[in-house]
Amino acid sequence: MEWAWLIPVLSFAAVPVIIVLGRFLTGKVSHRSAAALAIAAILGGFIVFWFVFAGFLAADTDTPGCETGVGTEALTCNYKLTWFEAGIPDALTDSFDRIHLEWGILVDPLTIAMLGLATFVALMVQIYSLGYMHGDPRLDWYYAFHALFIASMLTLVLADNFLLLYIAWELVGLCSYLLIGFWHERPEPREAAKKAFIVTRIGDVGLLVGILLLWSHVGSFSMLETFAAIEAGELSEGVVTISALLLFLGAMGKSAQFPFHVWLPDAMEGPTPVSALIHAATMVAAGVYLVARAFPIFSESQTALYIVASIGLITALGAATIALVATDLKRILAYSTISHLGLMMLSLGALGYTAAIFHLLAHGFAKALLFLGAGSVMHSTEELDVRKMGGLRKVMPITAILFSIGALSLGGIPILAGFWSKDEILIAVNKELPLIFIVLTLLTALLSALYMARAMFVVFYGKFAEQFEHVHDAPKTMSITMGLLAIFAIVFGLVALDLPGPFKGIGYFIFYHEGHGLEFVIWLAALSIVLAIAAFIYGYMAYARKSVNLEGARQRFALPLKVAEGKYYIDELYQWSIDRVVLSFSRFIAWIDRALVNDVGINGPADVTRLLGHGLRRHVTGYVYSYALAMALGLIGLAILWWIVST
Amino acid sequence: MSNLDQVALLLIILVPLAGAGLSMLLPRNRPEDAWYFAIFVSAITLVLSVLLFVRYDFEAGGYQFVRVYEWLDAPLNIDLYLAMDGIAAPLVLLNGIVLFGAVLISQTIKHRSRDFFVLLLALGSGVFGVFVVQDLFFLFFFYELAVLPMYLLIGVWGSSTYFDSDRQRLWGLPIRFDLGSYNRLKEYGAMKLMLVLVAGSVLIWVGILAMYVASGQVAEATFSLVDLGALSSAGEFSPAFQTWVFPLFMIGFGVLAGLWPFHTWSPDGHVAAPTGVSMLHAGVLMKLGAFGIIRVGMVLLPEGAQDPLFYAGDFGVSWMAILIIMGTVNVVYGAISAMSQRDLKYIIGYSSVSHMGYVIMGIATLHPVGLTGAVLQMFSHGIMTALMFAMVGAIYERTHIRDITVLNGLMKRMGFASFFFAIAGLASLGLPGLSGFVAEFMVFTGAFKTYLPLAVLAVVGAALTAIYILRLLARTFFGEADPRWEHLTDASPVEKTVGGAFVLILLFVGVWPAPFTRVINVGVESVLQLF
Amino acid sequence: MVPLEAFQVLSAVLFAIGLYGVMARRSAVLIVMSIELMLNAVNINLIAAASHLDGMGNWANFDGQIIAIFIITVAAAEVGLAMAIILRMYRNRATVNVDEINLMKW
Amino acid sequence: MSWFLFIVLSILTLGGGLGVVVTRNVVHAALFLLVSLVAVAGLYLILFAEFLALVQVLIYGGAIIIVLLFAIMLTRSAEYPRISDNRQWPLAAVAAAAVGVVLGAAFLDNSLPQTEPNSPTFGDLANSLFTTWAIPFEVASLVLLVALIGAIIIARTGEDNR
Repeated sequence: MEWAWLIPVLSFAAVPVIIVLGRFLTGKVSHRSAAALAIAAILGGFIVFWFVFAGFLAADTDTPGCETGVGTEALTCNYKLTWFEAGIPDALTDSFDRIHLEWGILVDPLTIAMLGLATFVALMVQIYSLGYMHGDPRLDWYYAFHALFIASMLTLVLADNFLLLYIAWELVGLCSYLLIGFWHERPEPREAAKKAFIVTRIGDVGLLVGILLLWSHVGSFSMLETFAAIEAGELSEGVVTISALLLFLGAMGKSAQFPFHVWLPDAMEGPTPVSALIHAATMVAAGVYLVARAFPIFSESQTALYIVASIGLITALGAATIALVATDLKRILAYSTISHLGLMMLSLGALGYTAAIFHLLAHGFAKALLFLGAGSVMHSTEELDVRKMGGLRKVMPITAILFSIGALSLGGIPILAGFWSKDEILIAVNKELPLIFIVLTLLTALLSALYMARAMFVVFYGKFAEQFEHVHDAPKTMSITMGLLAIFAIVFGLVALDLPGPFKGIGYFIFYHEGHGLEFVIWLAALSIVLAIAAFIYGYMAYARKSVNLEGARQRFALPLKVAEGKYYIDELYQWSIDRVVLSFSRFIAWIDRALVNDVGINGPADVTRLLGHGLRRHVTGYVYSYALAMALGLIGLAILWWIVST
Repeated sequence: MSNLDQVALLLIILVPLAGAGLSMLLPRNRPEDAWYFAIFVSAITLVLSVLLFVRYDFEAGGYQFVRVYEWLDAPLNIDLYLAMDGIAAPLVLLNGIVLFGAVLISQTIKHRSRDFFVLLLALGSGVFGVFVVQDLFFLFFFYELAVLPMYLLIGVWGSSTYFDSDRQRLWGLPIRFDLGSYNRLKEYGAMKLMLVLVAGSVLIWVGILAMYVASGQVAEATFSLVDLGALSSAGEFSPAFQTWVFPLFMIGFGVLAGLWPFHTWSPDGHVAAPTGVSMLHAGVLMKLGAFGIIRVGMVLLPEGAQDPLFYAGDFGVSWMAILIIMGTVNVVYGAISAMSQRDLKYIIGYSSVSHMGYVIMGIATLHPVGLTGAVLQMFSHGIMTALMFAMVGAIYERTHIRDITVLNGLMKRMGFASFFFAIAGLASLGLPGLSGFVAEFMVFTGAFKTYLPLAVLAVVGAALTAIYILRLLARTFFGEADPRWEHLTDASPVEKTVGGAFVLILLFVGVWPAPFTRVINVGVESVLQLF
Repeated sequence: MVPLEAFQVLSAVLFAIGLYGVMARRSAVLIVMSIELMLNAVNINLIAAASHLDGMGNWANFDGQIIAIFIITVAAAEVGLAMAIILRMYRNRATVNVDEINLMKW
Repeated sequence: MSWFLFIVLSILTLGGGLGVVVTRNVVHAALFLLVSLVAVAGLYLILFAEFLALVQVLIYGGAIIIVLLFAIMLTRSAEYPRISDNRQWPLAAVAAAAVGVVLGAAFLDNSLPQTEPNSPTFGDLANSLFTTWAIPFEVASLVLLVALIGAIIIARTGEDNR
C-alpha cells in the first residue's frame, strides 16, 4: 500500500519520455511508441491499484501508517516525505513562522474508489483513442498530455495535504486546457480551452484562499491535522464556514456547478475521448472529490452544507432542462454531466457521503461509455446534430446497444448501476432536507431519464437517416473498451448490496462517521422506478415511434423552451460582463497608467521642468535695453525696500 | 579550493569588469570575437556564481567568504568589504545565469558589438557588486555601475515602437481612450529609465549620507554596513531618525524594483531595450531594488520600517504597511494593465511589474515564510522573465512584429520558441510544478498571516495573470499557421540552449526548491531577528 | 542765488531722461547719446555740489570739478570707442539696432 | 538774474534731452544733444565753473558731437529719418520717471548746509589736478590713449576683412 504513489508517478514519468522520444522519432514510430508508453504507464497504475486495494482491505490500525480517520471510523493510511521547508525551521514557539511541506499520500476508501475509477476509465479511454485519434499528426503530444492529465488527477486523489492537492488541481486544469484546445487550429477549441482554464481558475482562487485561510488558523497544510483541529473545535464557526465555502468555490469551478458550469459544454470542442475522460474520471470528479475529502470541514457547518445542497440542486435541475432541448449530442451529454454532478453535490449537502461517491463511480462508468459511444457515432458519421440522425442501430449495432446500456443505466432503470446510486441519493435527500428538495430531486430524476431516452431513441432508433447508408461500426479498439465499460455500467450497482467477503458492500466501505448496510425505502424506490420507466416509454413513443406529437407542447411552452435553448443566457451574461466590464476596466486601467501615472505623474515633472526652462529663458532677451530696464527696476525696488526698512 | 573561497567574491566582481576592459582592446570590425570573448568571461562568472552558491554553508549561516580590502582611512572609513549571506547567494547565482544567457542571446548584435559587450559586462559586474558588497559607498558605486550602462545600451542598440491609434470605448460610452497611438522612441525609453532611476539614486544617496552623519554623532562615522548594523541593533539611531530615513531607501530602491507608482519606466525601458539587455534588466536589475530594501532599509532601520506613523483605528500604519499596500497595487494593477496591451514586450513588462509586486509584498510581510518567498520569487521571476524576453527577441528577430493582434499560429513554424515561451508563461501564471508557484505561494502564506485582505487581493491578481498570459499564448502561438510565417526558422541552437536550460531551472526550482529555501532561510532568519 | 537742490533736481530729471533713452531706443547711436545725457546729469550734480559745498564739513574744496574733468575725459574715450564699435557693427550686420545684433542669443 | 538764467538754461537742457530721446530722426537727435550740452555749459557758468564750461563746450559740443555726427553719417541707414523705439518703451518711461522721482526725492530729503556758489581759480585747479590727482590724471591719459588705439583697430578696414 506504501507503493500507491507509484500509480501517478508511472504516468508522470511517461510524459517527458514521450515528449523527448517525439523529438527524435518520426511519424508512425513516434506515435506508436507514445501510445504504448502512455497505455503501459496507466496499465501499470491500474495493476498497482489492485494491489493497493487488496492491501487496504487487509490492513487494520496495526498496519504501519494506518489509523482511524478523523470524523469517521474508516481506516486512513498516511505516508509522507519531506519536500521543503521555508521560514524559520526550528521555531518551536510559533508554528506559523514556518511551513513544512511534504510529498504525502493518503490512502483511505475514498482514495481507493477514485483511484479505481480514474485508472480504469483512463485506461479504457487511452485504448479507445488508438482508434479514435488514428492518424492525428500530433499523437505524441496527445498521449503526453493524456498521461500528464491522469497523473495529475491521481496525485490529486492521493494527496495528503492541501497544497499538494492544489498543485495537482492546477495541473489538472492545465491539462484540460491543453487537451480541450488540442485542435488549436480552429478558433472554437482555442476559445473553449481558454474559457475552461479561466473559469476554473476563478474557482481556484477560492480554493487557494480557503487553503491559506485554513493554514493561517491551523498552521499546517496537512489534511489530517486540519481535520483534527476542526474536530477539536480550535476554529471558530465562522472560519470553518468561510473556508468550507471557499473550498466549495474551487469545487464549483472544477465540477462545473452553477454559475461556473459554462466551460463544460464548450469543452466538447476537444477530442471526444478527452471529453469522456474529463466527464467521467478526472476533471469534474475532482470537485466532488474535494468536497468529499474535506467533508470533516463541511460537516461542521450547517450553512455550508445547505449552500452545497442548494447549488447542487439548482445546477442539477437547470442543466437537466437544458439537456432536454439541446441538439448537439455531445452537449446533451455535457449538460447531463452537469446535472448529475449537481446531484452528487446535493447528496453531499444532504450528508449522503456514500451516495455521492457511489453515484460518482456509477455515473463515471456510464458517462464514459456514453461519450465513447457518442465519439464512435461522431467518428463514423462526422455529425453531431441529433436532429439529423436516426435509426443508426441499423448500421452501427454494437455502438447502439452499448450506448443504450449507458443511457438506461444513467436514466435509473433498475438493476443497472445508475439506479442504485440514484436511489441512495434520494434516500439521503429525503432524510436530511426539506420536502421541496426531494420533490425537485425527483423531478430532476425524471428529466434525466427523459433526456437520456431522447438522446438514445433519436439517434439510434426511429426512422433511419438515409445519408448514413455507408457508415460503419466502430473499430475493435473502440468497441472492446466500450464493452468493458458497459459491463461496469450494468453490474457496478450490485456493490450496493451487502456482500460476503472483506469488502462487505459499499456502505461498509465508503462512509462518513460509521458504516452502514444497504438502505432501501420502498416508496421512494418504487416512485423512482415508475418515473424512470415512464420516461423511457414516453421517450420511445415520442422520439422513436413518433406516436406522440410534440408540436403542441412546443407551442404551448414556447417561451420556457426558448429560454432553456438559450441556456438561460448565462453565457451571454458572462460574455457581456467580460467584454463590457472586465476588458473595459482593463483598458481603463491601462489608460490610467498611460495618461495619469505615466504622462502626468512621471512625464509631468519632466514636462514642467522643460516648460519652466522655456518660460524662464524668455526673460533673458539678449537685448541691451532690457537689461537696462531691469537695472532701473532693480534700483526702484531697492529704493522702495530701503524706504520701507527706514520708516 | 579554500584559496579560491578567499578571493571568489572579489573575482566575481573583477572578472566581468576586467573582461569589459579587455574587450576594448579587441578589433572593432570583428563582432564575433567580441561575442566569443564575452561568452568566455561570462562563463567564468557563471562558474564562480555556481561555486559560491554551492559552497555557501547554509548550516553555518551568516556572512561568508568575508574579505575586507581597506581603501580610505578615517575620517571617511571606506573599505571594500565583501561578504555574502543567504539572501544574496541565490541572487548571485541568478545574475551569473542570466548574464551568461544574455550574452549568448546577444549573438545577433552586429552593430558595434564590442562596445555592447563592454557595457553589458560592466553592468553585470555592478550587479554582482551590489549583491556582495557590505559598504554603503561601494554599494552605491556598484548600483550606479549597474544602472548607468542601461542608458547607452537602450539608446544605441534599442528599438523604437510605432503603433497605430487604437482608440477604445469605455463601457460603450462615447468616452474614448487613446491607448495605442504611442510612438515610443528608444531614446524616450532610455531617457525615462535613466532619469527615474537617477531620481531614485538621489534619494538613496541622501539616505546613505544621513546614515554616515548619524553614525558620526555616536561613534566614528562609517559607511560600513556591518558597523552601521551593529550601531543600529545597539539602539543608537533614534526612531524618529529611522522613520524619516527609511522611506528614502524604500522609495529610492523601490523605484528600481518597479514599485507602483514609479513603475512606468520599466515597461517602456523593457520595450525599447535589445533582447539581452531586457533579460538582464527585468531578470536581475529590478531585483537590485528589492534587495536594497532588505539589505539597507530593513537591516539598518528596522524601527523605521515597522514603527507606526499614524493610526487608522487600531491599525498602526507603518512604512511596511504602506509598502505592502503599494506592492498589492503593483500585483493587481500590473496584471490588469497587462491585459489590454498589444505589444508582446509591453505585456511582459507589465507582468514584471505585477510579479515584482509579489516580491515587495513578501518583503513587507516581515514574515519568515513571506520573506523567503520574496527572495525565491526574485530568483524565479528573474529566470522566467529572462526566458520570456529571450523568446520574444527570437520571435521579433524573425517576424519584426510584436503586436499580438497581428501575430498568430507561430507554434507551427517555431515549435521550440513557442514551447519555451509557453513554459515561461505558465510559470508566470503560477502553475504548480514550476518555480513561480512555490515562490508566490510562500508570499501568499506570509501575507495571509499578516495582512489577510491584501493577500486575498494578491491571489486574485494571480488569477488575472492567467487571463493575459493565456490571451497572449492563444493569440500568438496557437491557431492556423499564417502563410506569412512560411519562411520562418525555429530557434537557433544558441536560443534552444538558453531556453532549454532556463526551462530546466524553472522546473527544478518548482519541483525541488529545498536547495534554495534552505539557503534563503538562514539569510531571512538573521534579517528578521532584528524585528 | 539758485540753491543746490534746484541743480540736483535738474540733474535727476536729466538723468531720468537719459535713462529713458537708454531703455527705450533701439539705435546704438542714440543709446550712446542718452548715455552722454546721463553723464552730463552726473557732472551737473558734481559741479553744483563742488561750488555750493566748498569748505563745508566733509564736502571740502573743489574735487567735484576734478572728477567731472575725468568723467568728461572718459566720456570722450567712450564715445570714440563706441563709435568704432558701431561702425564695425554696421559694416558686419548692416544695422546699428541693438536688438538685431543677436548672434549669441539662444 | 541767476534764477532767470537757470530756468532758461534748464529748459534748454531738459528740452534738448527730451528731444534726444523722443525725436524720430537721428540727425535731429544729435542736434538736440548739442543744444542740451551747450546749455549745460551755461549752467556751469552759473556755478562759476568757467574751466569746466570751457571744457564742456570744447569736448562735448565740439569733439563728441562731431564724432557722433560722423558715426551717423558713416552708418547711414534708410531708417534713420524715422527710427522707432523698442516695445518696452512705455515701461521704460515709467521706470525712468520712477528713477527720477527716487533721485529727486533723495536729494530733497537730504538738504545740506550750503554756501554761496564759488569757484577755485585756474591755478588752484591746476595745482590740485597735477599734485593730489596726478596718478588718476595719468591713468586717464592712458585710458585715452588705449581708447584711441582701440578705436582705430576696431574701426579699421582692410586686411582684417580677408
